[in-house]
Amino acid sequence: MPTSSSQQRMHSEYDQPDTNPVSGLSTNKATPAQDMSIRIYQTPVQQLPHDLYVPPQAFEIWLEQFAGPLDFLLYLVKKNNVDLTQMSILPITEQYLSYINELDTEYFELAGDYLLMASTLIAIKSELLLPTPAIPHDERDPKAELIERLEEYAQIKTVSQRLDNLVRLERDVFLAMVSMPSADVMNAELPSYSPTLLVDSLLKMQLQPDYQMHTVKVDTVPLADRIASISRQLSTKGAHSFYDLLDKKQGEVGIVVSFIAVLELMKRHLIGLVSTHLDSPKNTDNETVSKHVIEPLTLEWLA
Amino acid sequence: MTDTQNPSLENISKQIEVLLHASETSLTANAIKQHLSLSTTELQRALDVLRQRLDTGVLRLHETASGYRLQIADSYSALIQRIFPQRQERLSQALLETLSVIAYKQPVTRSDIEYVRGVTLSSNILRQLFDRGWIKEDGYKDTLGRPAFLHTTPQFLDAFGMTSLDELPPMPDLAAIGGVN
Amino acid sequence: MTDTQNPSLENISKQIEVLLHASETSLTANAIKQHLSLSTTELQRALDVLRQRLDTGVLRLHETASGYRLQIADSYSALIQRIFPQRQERLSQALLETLSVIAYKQPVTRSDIEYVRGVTLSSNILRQLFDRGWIKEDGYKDTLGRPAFLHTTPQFLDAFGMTSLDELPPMPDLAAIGGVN
Repeated sequence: MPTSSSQQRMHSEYDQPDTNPVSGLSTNKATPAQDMSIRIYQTPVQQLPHDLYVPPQAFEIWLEQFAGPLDFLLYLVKKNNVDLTQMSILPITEQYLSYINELDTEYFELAGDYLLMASTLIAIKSELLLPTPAIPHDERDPKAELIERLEEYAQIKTVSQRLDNLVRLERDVFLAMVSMPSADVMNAELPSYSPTLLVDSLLKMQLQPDYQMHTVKVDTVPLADRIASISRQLSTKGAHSFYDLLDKKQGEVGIVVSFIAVLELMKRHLIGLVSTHLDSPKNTDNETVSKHVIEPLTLEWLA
Repeated sequence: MTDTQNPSLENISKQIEVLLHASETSLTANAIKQHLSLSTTELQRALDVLRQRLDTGVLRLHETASGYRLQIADSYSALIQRIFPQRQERLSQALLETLSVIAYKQPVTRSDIEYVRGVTLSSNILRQLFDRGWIKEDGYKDTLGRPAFLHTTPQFLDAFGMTSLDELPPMPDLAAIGGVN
Repeated sequence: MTDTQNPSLENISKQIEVLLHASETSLTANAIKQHLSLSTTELQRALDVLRQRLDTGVLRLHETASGYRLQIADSYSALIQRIFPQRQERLSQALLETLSVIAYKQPVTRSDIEYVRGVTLSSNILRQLFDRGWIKEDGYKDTLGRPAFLHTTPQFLDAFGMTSLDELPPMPDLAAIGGVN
């Protein structure tokens, strides 16, 4: 979800009634585009630079042209033939903002990173426009910081092109592929596989946890496996208690990983808790109730 | 070094060797003839030259119903088994995902798979699936480039202990997920 | 057919050829020596024999950062690109930039990459890099959330024809970028 952070920022800053950051701006039809742009940009833009004008429908293509807001800024710098180290930031900022201002609300979701950059530029711009009470030395100068970032990005962009010019395997040279000896010779009986491997691999593919999550040592009980297995059980066999979903062989680590898997699936609104109070006559059975101090939670598939 | 009496035939045999090394699928005689603009006689003679040259090494030209491919001579199977015992049994996650997409969504094209997985499909994975006989090409999608449709085969069902595609485990509905990339 | 003066060396060279074909990754000299119980001299002489035999065909023995592999001779790349265009893997600018940040600034965290590129990192890009085995996680940054450090792998060097990170194309200095045009 590349844009959620910038969207959330705007929601909180401008006190939008929409409480669901995931649903995004594009689905919030109640917000007229005009309204939106006024909220974000205090300064109305008088005119677009001629060489930059692109019809709004082409924004999707435009967004694909640049690898991000820094790439676009760099393009503006080049267009204006400015020396990066001596760059005057104000005209570039003006151009950038006027351009971003044209973004149709439809593309806001794509443009999150650009909007984030726009807010940085607005901050720099307002600072430049204000009469300057000399900036205390211990504070970072946002303009210098931006130029530094642009320089660093320009370096990376250049080396990425150089990297692409190297002779590369599977583009410029190719590995030889051969087949193994006949299967009947290699193995009298081929191993047979369980069809659940297939469904689990698809679930793992679609539900893989963020690469950022490193709660548990990777190898003992892989989180992705647990997520896949719990999804399969709940979606095909109806509601289960958490205890039922555990793979008892996996021990304590398995319980922890399963719990994280359940949280991950709940976060994605794929599973939910069954409200046991309303419809579970089983619980009138005194024996079961007394065994559990806390009522066991039952989970169900929602998707 | 050896017989240079017909350098052009030698060259054709090398080009055929290259195609067989580079192709994800077995290549039919017709495909080879078409790719290299050969007559049937030229093809047969070049294949003979290729067979002779391969004989000094470890690869063999193998002909199956679906065409020609290069494969390691059977006499080396014990060596491979000893050194890479897992080679036959372990299926990588990437291979399983690719296979699953084909199994559940067939017929699919290569780019359908790439779209679903969000990752470029490596030739090596397709080659392994073709080699195991689990997938086959059948028919073409009527779009630009006429990409081939991929399907699973009866051998795929055998390997996974199923008698028909109906026995594939039911796929939970993931369409409703917001966070899926 | 050719020199049978040392059949055992010839056999060893064939076994090496089989291992290189059967292995999913490049094989180091040490791995080959260990698998086939060879001395360093035997290995070197067998590799020479192998190189000679391959020369009559279309494959070449290539030494990379992570060991030996068999690849199709460069002179046939154009033929492959023409006939199997789908084997030519293209990398997006976003992927190349991400890879460059990791390669030149390693170890880096996800958010380091986002800062340098000014763009939220899509999990698809990281996934492709992990899938290709070009990057790995190793160690954690000691800040909130303990984000993992990303590094490039020997396979990354292999894929780009380098034997060490010292061979990365040089970074332009700022002066050169300054006059951006």
